[in-house]
Amino acid sequence: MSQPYRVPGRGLINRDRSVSFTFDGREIAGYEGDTIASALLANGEIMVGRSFKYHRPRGIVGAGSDDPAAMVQIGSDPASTDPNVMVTTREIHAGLEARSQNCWPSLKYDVGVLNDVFMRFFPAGFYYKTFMGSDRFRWLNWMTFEPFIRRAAGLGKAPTRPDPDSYESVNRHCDVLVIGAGPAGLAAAANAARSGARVILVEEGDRLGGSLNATDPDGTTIGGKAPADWIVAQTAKLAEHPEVTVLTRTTAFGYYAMNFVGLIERVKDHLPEHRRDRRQPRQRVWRVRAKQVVLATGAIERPLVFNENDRPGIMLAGAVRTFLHRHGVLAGKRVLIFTNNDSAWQTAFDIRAAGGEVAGIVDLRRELSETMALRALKAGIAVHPRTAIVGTHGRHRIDSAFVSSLDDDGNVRGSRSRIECDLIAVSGGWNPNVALFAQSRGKLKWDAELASFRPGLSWQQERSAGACNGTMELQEVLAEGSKAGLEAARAADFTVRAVKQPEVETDAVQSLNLVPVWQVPSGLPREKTKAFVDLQDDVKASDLQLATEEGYDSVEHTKRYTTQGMGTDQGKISNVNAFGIMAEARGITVPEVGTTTFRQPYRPVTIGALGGQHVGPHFMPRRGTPMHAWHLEQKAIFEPVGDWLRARAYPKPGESFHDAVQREAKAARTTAGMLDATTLGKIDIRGKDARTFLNRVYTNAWLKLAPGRCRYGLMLGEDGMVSDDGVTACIADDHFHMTTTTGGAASVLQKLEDYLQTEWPDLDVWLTTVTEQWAVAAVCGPKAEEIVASVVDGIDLDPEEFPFMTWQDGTAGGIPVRVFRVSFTGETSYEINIPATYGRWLWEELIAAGKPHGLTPYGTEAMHLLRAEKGFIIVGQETDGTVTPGDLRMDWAVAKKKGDFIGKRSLSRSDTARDDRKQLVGLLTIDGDHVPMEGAQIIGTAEEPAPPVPMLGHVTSAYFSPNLGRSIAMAMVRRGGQRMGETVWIARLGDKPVPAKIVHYDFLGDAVGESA
Amino acid sequence: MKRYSALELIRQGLGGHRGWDRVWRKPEPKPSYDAVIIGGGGHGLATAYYLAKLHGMTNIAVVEKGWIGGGNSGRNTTIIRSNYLFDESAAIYNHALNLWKGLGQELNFNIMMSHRGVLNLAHDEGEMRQLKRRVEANRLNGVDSEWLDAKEVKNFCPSINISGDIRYPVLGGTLQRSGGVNRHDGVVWGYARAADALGVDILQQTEVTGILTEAGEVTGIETTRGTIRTPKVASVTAGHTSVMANMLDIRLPVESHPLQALVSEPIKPILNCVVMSNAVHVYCSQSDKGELVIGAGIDAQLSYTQRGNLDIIEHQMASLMELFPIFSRLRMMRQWGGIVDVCPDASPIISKTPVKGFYVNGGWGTGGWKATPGSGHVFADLIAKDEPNRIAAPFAIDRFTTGALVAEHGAAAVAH
Amino acid sequence: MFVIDCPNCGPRDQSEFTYAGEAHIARPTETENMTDAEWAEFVFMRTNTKGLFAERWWHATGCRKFFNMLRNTATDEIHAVYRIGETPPKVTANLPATPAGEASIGSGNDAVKIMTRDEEAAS
Amino acid sequence: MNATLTAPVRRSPLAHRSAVSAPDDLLHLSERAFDAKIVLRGLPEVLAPAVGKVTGLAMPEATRSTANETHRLLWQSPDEFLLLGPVDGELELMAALTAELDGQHVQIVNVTDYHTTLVLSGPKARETLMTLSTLDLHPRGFALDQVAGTTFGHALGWLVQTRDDEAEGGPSFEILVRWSHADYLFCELTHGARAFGMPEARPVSGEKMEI
Ligand SMILES: Cc1cc2nc3c(=O)[nH]c(=O)nc-3n(C[C@H](O)[C@H](O)[C@H](O)COP(=O)(O)OP(=O)(O)OC[C@H]3O[C@@H](n4cnc5c(N)ncnc54)[C@H](O)[C@@H]3O)c2cc1C
Ligand SMILES: NC(=O)c1ccc[n+]([C@@H]2O[C@H](COP(=O)([O-])OP(=O)(O)OC[C@H]3O[C@@H](n4cnc5c(N)ncnc54)[C@H](O)[C@@H]3O)[C@@H](O)[C@H]2O)c1
Ligand SMILES: Cc1cc2nc3c(=O)[nH]c(=O)nc-3n(C[C@H](O)[C@H](O)[C@H](O)COP(=O)(O)O)c2cc1C
Ligand SMILES: [Zn+2]
Repeated sequence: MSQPYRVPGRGLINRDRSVSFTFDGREIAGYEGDTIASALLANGEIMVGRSFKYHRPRGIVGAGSDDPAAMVQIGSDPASTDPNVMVTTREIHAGLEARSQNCWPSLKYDVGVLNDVFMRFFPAGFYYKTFMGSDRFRWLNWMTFEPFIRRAAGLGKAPTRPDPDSYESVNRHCDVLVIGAGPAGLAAAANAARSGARVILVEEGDRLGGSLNATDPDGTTIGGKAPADWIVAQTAKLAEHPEVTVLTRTTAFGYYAMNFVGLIERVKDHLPEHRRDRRQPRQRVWRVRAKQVVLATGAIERPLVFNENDRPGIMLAGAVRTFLHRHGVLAGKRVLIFTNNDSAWQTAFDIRAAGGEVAGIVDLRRELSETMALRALKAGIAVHPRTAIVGTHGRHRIDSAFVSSLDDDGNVRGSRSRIECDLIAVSGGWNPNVALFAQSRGKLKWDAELASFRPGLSWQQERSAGACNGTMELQEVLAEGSKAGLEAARAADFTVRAVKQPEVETDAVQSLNLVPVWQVPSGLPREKTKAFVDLQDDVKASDLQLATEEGYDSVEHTKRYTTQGMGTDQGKISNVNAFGIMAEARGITVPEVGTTTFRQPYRPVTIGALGGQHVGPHFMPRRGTPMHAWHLEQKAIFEPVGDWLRARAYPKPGESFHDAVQREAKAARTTAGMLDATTLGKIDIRGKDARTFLNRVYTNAWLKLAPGRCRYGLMLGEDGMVSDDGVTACIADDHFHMTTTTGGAASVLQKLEDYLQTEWPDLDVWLTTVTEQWAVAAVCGPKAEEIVASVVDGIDLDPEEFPFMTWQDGTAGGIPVRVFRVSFTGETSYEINIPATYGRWLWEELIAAGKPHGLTPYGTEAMHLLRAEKGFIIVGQETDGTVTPGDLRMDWAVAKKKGDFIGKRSLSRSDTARDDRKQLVGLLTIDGDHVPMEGAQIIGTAEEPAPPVPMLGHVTSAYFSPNLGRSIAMAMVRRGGQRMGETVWIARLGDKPVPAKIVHYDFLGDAVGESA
Repeated sequence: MKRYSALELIRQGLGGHRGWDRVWRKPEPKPSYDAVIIGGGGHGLATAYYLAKLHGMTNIAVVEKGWIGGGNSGRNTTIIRSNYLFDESAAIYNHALNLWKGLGQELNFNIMMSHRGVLNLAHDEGEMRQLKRRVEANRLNGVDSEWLDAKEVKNFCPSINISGDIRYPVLGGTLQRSGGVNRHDGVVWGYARAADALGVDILQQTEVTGILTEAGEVTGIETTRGTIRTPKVASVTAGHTSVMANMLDIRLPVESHPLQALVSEPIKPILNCVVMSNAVHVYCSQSDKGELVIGAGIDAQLSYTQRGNLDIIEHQMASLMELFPIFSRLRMMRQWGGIVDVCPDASPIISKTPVKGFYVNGGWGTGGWKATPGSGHVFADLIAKDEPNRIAAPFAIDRFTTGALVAEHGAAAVAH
Repeated sequence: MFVIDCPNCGPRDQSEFTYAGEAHIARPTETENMTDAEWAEFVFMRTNTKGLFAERWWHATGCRKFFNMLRNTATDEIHAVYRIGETPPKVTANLPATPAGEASIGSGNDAVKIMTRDEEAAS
Repeated sequence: MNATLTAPVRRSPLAHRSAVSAPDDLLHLSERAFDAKIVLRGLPEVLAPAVGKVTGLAMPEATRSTANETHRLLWQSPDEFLLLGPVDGELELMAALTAELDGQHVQIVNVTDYHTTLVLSGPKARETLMTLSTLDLHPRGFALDQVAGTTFGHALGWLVQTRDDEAEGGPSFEILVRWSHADYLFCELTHGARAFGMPEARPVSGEKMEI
C-alpha cells in the first residue's frame, strides 16, 4: 500500500497506525487521523461521486465541511447505511465501507451522464417549461415523467430498516460559548476562562487549532512556539479551569433566539465498531443557553468560476494546504495555482517547500506584489500574471489546463496554451464564515477589500473574532480573539484582566490584495462555457444569467429558479460567487443584490439526533392508573386516551373483542360490572365564593347544591360550544370536588385558573388538582350494593339511604374512601375513590368480593356502550366543538334564570339560536341487527343520489346493545328534535342506505336505573 | 408570451437560450387601476389571473412588498387535498383540486402537480371515528376518499411503521388518491406569468402602507412607491391579514403564528405519498428533488419573525421517528418558518368588509396552499361582482357574529 | 425558545409556559345588552399586532400564575413582564417603520439582512 | 370492618422497580414513597403561624424550601406550598393543619398519593438531570434547598436539592412526580445516565392496542 501522494514527514496523522477501509469495494490504505478524503488523495484518487443533475464527475474540492459535492454512501447494512457523507469530514477507521453514490452502474461509467450530453437542453428551470402535457397529448404530463425524474434525482440511498443507534440531547447553560477553536477561538476561550466563567468551546474538527493545523509548521511561531505546541499549551491552559468544557467533532448548527445555540456532537462515527462505547449515543445534541457567544468560525475560501472548473482535480488552494499540513498529503504531482489574490501563492510556496512540483501560478491580476513575485522566482515557480484558465481537460481527473492572457478590459486575448497539471489549486478569495452570525439575525456589511460580506450589526449577545470577522492576519486574529473572550466574560458579569498577547512571527502570506473576478472569461460564447458555480446542484454561471434575463432577478428568485445554494452544503463556497455573477448580470453591486437567508442548520443534522432520546419507548409517557398492571395481567385490549392508556375490554382466552364487550356490558346490567375510572380529572375547589364560581363556569345552577350532594354540569367555551362535562360534589359549603373528562383535565384546570386569576380575582376560591390522588373503581349493576358493602365500611349503601347523586365518606380496610353515587351507565352505581396507592388493593378486593356475584370488570368500550344505552353523551364523541347544549337537547342543563356564565351570550347569536340546527337524537335501524358505522352520514332518501348528496347529519355513536338485543345509535340530525319517529337513511359505501327511525336517545328509558 | 414546450426548449437549446421572453414585466406603478390586489402570493396572483381572464379586468395590479412567492407560498409543504369535513369546505377545496388538475397546462407552466395520494393516519378510536366520518362526508360530497386499515396503509406506503408496539400504533387511515404535492414556486411563477400576459401589473418591492377611503369607500392605496387610486382593494396577505385590516380599523379573528418546515438532504425515492398524522404530529412527503419535506407545528405565540424555535423541530423529529424509524439517519438540511394567519374555526375568510371596496382573503392558516386556485377563482368573482358566489359565501366575516362557523379543526388540525 | 422571566419564579425556558393570547381583553359584564357583533369582538376579534404587543402567558409547570408580557412581535424581543391587572409599562422598541415592514434589525426577514448605507456611515 | 378483606396494601407507583446505582457511587436512583404530601394554598403570612406550630418550619422564600429532620416545605407559588412530612403521616398532618387554619382563606389538600418522590443522588446527578431539564442545574444555577417546578422530558415534576454538593456522596435531588409519570421519569433518568454505567430501565409497555 504505497500511498504515492503521501509526503514524508508532514501531517498530523499517526503514521504508526495504518488504517484501511474500502471505497467502492477496493481497499484503501491510510493512517489514523486521515479523513476518507485525505486517504483517497494519498492514494491518488480524487473523484468520488457524480453531480446531482448532469451526473458529471465530482472530486474533492474542500478539506472540511465546506466541500460542495464529494459525498459517499457509508456502509451497506440496510439499517445503518449513511447516505451523503462528506468524505472531507468523515474520519477513517477499520471496517469503514464507502461507496460512490448517484451513479449507475459505476462511478466511472454512469448512464446518468446522458443528462450531461444533453446539458444544453436542460438549462436552469427547464422542467418548468415542459412536461405539462399538451392539448393533444394530455397524458404527456407530469404524472408520466415524474417517476423518471425522481429516480434520477436524489443523491444517496436511505436506510430501509430502523436505525440501530441511539441519540440523546442534553441541556447546558454557560456564560461564554466560543464557537470555533482556531487561533481566534482558542484565544477567546483562554481569556474568558481566566475569569472563572463557565466556558464552552466547540470545534467542528477532530482537533483544536483550526487553520493553524493547516499552516506550514516551520513558517510560523506564536509566542516563540510552533503552532502545534502553542495549541497544546492553550489546550493545557483550558484544562486548568474546571468550568471549561471543550467539545471537538461538534458543530454549532443553529443559532436561535435568546442565545440558544444547538450543537451536534459526533460521538462515535469515527471509531471502529469494537471501540464504540455502547453506553454512549451515536450523536448528541447540546442545547446550550449562553449568556454570551464568541463566534470564531473562520473564513471559507471561494473558488473561481471558470470554464470547465468542475472536473475532479480542481481544488481550493487552502484545501491543498490543509491536506498537506494536516494530513501529509500533496493532492497532485504537478499543481497549477489559479487565483485572484495573494493567499493562494502560499500554496505554491508550501508545495515547493514540501518538495512538490508547481506547474505555475496563473493569476488574474495585473499588479502583483514584488515580494511575492520574488519568492516565486526563488522557488522556481512560473508566474502568469493577467492570465486566466479558460478550459481544462481530463475525464475523471484533469490532466491539463488551457490558459489565455487577458486584455485591459479583462477579455481573453490571444491564443490558448496548455499547461499540464493533475491538480489545480484555486482561490477566488475568502468569505468570512458569517452563517451563525446571520442566523442570530445580525446584519451583514459588504467589505470591498474582501469582496465579501462580514458581520455588521449584532442583534444578540455575540461578537465575532478572527477570520469570520474579516480579520486575516494571525497577530490581529489572536488579539481580536483575546479581546472577544474578555469582553464576553465581562458582559456575563465576570471580572478579568487582560494579559500580554503572544508575538507572532511568520513568513506566511498574510496579504490578500484581492481583485474580484466573479466569472473568469473563457473567450467562448455563453452557451459553450461550462463554468460551474454550485458544484452540487450543477448551477452554471449561464444559468444565473439566464434566470436574470428571464426576470427571475431577485436573489431569492434566482436561487429558487436555478437551485443555487440549495444543496446539502447550502452554497458555503458558492453563494458569494453567485451573488457576484447576479450583480454583474443586473448591473448592480453585490450588496444591492443582497444575500439569500442563512438558515439553520449550518451543516446537516441527523434527524435521529434531533429527536434525541425522546423516541421509541421514551417518546411519550405511557400514563397508567394504579390498576394498570392488573389490566395488563388480564391481557386487556387498551386504547390511548390522550397520553393515558386505558383498558378497553378484557377478552377471555379465545373470546373476540366484540364478544367481550357484549359480555361485559351485559354483566353490568344483569349482575355487576366494574370500571377503572381513575383517569377522570379531579379538582379540589375551596373558598367562600366557590359556589359563585361554579355558577359561572357551568351552565346550570349551583347556588343551592347542598353538602353531600352531586350535580352534573356542562361547561362551554365563550363561543357557546360544549367543551367539557362532569359531576361535581359539594363537600362543604365552601368546598367542592369537581370531575372533568379524562382528556379535558389539564385544559379545564388552566381555564379555571385563568378566569380566577384574570377575570374574577375578587372571588375567594382556591383550586388544586387531585386527579392522581385518587384511584377510582366504579361498581355498578344490580349486585353492586352487595359487593361494595362487603368492602366498604361506615356507609349504609342502601339506595334509599344513600340516594343517587350523593356522596359519603367511609373506609375500606380502615383506609378512608369517598363513595359517589353517580352513574354513567344508568345502573345503581358506586364510584369508590381511594388514595391512589391503595387503588390496586381495593380493586382486587372488589374483584374477590364480587366473584360470587358475577362481578365483571369492563373496559371503556363497554362503558361507551352502557352510557349510550342510557343516552349519556361523551364530550368529543357526540360533540366536536360545534355543538351547543341545545343541540344536544340538554336544555335542562342550562339555567335560564341565573346570571352570566361562560359562553352564555353566544347561545343567543342568530345562528346558534336557529331551530334547524343539527340535534342529538337516537337512531334505531329498522333492521335491528345492523350496527351503523360511527361517522356514517345520514341522508333523507332511500336511494343515494349522485354527489353532492345533501347530508342531514351523522352517526356519533353506534353499538349492538346486548341489553336491548338490537343496535342503537346516537346521531346529530338536522332539526332532529322535531323529527321523532321519522325515518332517515344511513348512507353506506357501495350499498343501499339503511333506514332508521329517529327516537329519543335514552334507549333504556326511565324503566332502567337512574337518570340525572 | 412565448409558449413553453419541449420543442421550444430544444430550439432555444440550439440557440443558446437567448430567445426566452421575460416571465413578467417590471412595470412602473400606474396612477390608478380598476382594482389592486395586495399580496403577491399564490392566492393574490391567482386572484389577479382570474380577474383578468374571466372578468376582463386587466387594468389591475398585484402589489407585493417583497418578491412574489416570498410569503407562505414559498414556504409551505405543498400538500394538496380536499378531504375536509363540512360541505362548505369540501366545496371550496374540491373546486381548487379540480382546478389544480389542469393548471399546468392552462398556465403553460409545469407546476409539477403530482397526485401521489395523501394518507391521513388514525391512532386511536376517536381519530378513527372522526376520519371515517370525514371519508363518508367526502364520498357524499363527491370528494375521492377511502378508508384503509393498517395493513392497507402499509401496502400503500411501505415505509411507514405500523408495528403494534409503538406509542400510538397506526390503526388505519384515509387515503385521497387525487391529493398530492406540487412545486410551490412554479405555481406562483406560472400564475404571475399568465397574469402578466393578460396585462396585470405585478409590482414587486412595493409595500402597501395605507388604504385610502372617502365616506366609507375605498379610493386608493398608499405604497412605498407612491399613491395609487383604485376603487377596489383586495388584501391577500396571509400572515399580514390583520395588519392590512387594522389600517381600516377593522379587527379580524386572526392570529399570526410562526409555522416551520424543513427538508432533509436529498435521497433516492423512499416515500411514495404524502403522510399526515394528528396524534403523532407528522406530515411528510418527498419532493421531486429527493428531499423529505417535513412540516412542523406552529409556535404557540404570535410572531412576525418568520422563524420558529428548535424545540418544535426536535419534537417533530421525534414524532417522525415513531412513524418512520428508517429516516433516523437522514439529515435535516434546512429549516425555515412562515407566518400563518390562523382563524378560530380553522377556516378562511373570503369576504367583503364594512368598508365598501375593501375585500379580504386570508385566515388560511396552516393549510391554504391547497386552495390557491379555488381561492383565487372565487375571490376574483367576489371582487368583480361585489357579491360572494355560492362557494365563497360561507366564508364571510359575519360568521363570527352569527356563529355560523365552519369548524374544521378535525380536518385541519395537523398543520399543512 | 424564549427565556421568560416569570414574575414569581425568575427566568425559565419557554417550555415551562403556555401562551394565553392577547392581553387586556376584559370580559364584558353586561353581555345581555350587547349586540352579537359586540360580543364577537370579545370572543374572536384580535389586534394581532405587528410590533409592541401585550400578551398573556401562564407558567404552567411552575407557579401556575398568569402574567402579562410586552413583546415586539416583529423581532420577538421581550421588553417587560408585569402582573395581571397592571398596565403595560412604557418601553422603547425597535419597531417597523411601516405597518407591514420589518424592524431595522432583529426580524430576520428579507429586508434586514444587510446594513444600509446610513447604518454603515453611523457605525 | 369487613372480615373477608385482606390487610390493605399500599403500593407505590414504582413498586415494580428497585433502586438502581451506577458503579463507583456515581449515581443512585430510588423511589421514596408515601411521604406525607400536603398542598397549602394561601398567603404565606396566613399560613406561617400554623405551619410553624405544626411542623416547626418557617415559610420558604420564593423558589426555595425550608426543612428540618421531619418536614420539608416547598415554595410553589406566592400562594402555594407543598409540605412533605413523615411517611404515612398525612392524615395527622391534615388534621393538625386543618385545625390550626380553620376559617381562614386557605386550602389544604392531601396529595400524598398524587406524587411519589424520586431520589437522585451522586456526583453525576446534575449531569443526568441535564439530559431532561432546561433548568440551569450547574451548582451556580441550582443550589441546596432550591425548588423548581419544571418539565423532565415529557414529565412534569418539582425538583428540590436536598443534599449539598460538598456532602459525602455528592448532591442529592428529589423530584416529586405524579403517579402516572413516575415510571417514565424513572426510566428516562436511567436512560440519561447510561453513559455513567447506570443500568437502563425500559418503560413498562406491552399494552395490546389492536383488536
Ligand atoms: C411551513 C408551512 C407549511 C405549510 N404547508 C401547507 C401545506 O402543506 N398545504 C397547504 O395547503 N397549505 C400549507 N401552508 C399554508 C399555505 O402556505 C398558505 O395558506 C398559502 O400559501 C397562503 O397563500 P397566500 O398567497 O395567501 O399568502 P402568501 O404567499 O403569504 O402571500 C402574501 C403576500 O402578501 C405580501 N404582503 C404582506 N403585506 C403586504 C403589504 N403591506 N404590501 C404588499 N404586500 C404585502 C407578503 O409579502 C406575501 O408575499 C403552509 C404554510 C407554512 C408556513
Ligand atoms: N491568508 C488569508 O487570507 C487567510 C484567509 C483565511 C484565514 N486565514 C488564517 O486563518 C486564521 C483565522 O483564524 P480563526 O481562528 O479566525 O479561524 P480558523 O479557520 O482557524 O478557525 C475556525 C474554526 O472554526 C471551526 N468552525 C467553523 N464553523 C463551526 C461551527 N459551526 N461549529 C463548530 N466549529 C466551527 C472550524 O472547524 C475551524 O476550526 C488566521 O491564522 C488567518 O491567518 C488566512
Ligand atoms: C417544498 C419546499 C422544498 C424545498 N427544498 C429545498 C431544497 O431542496 N434545498 C434548500 O436549500 N431549500 C429548500 N427549501 C427551502 C427554501 O430554501 C427556503 O428556505 C424557503 O423557501 C423559505 O425561504 P427563506 O429561507 O429564504 O426565508 C424548500 C422549500 C420548500 C417550501
Ligand atoms: Zn412562575
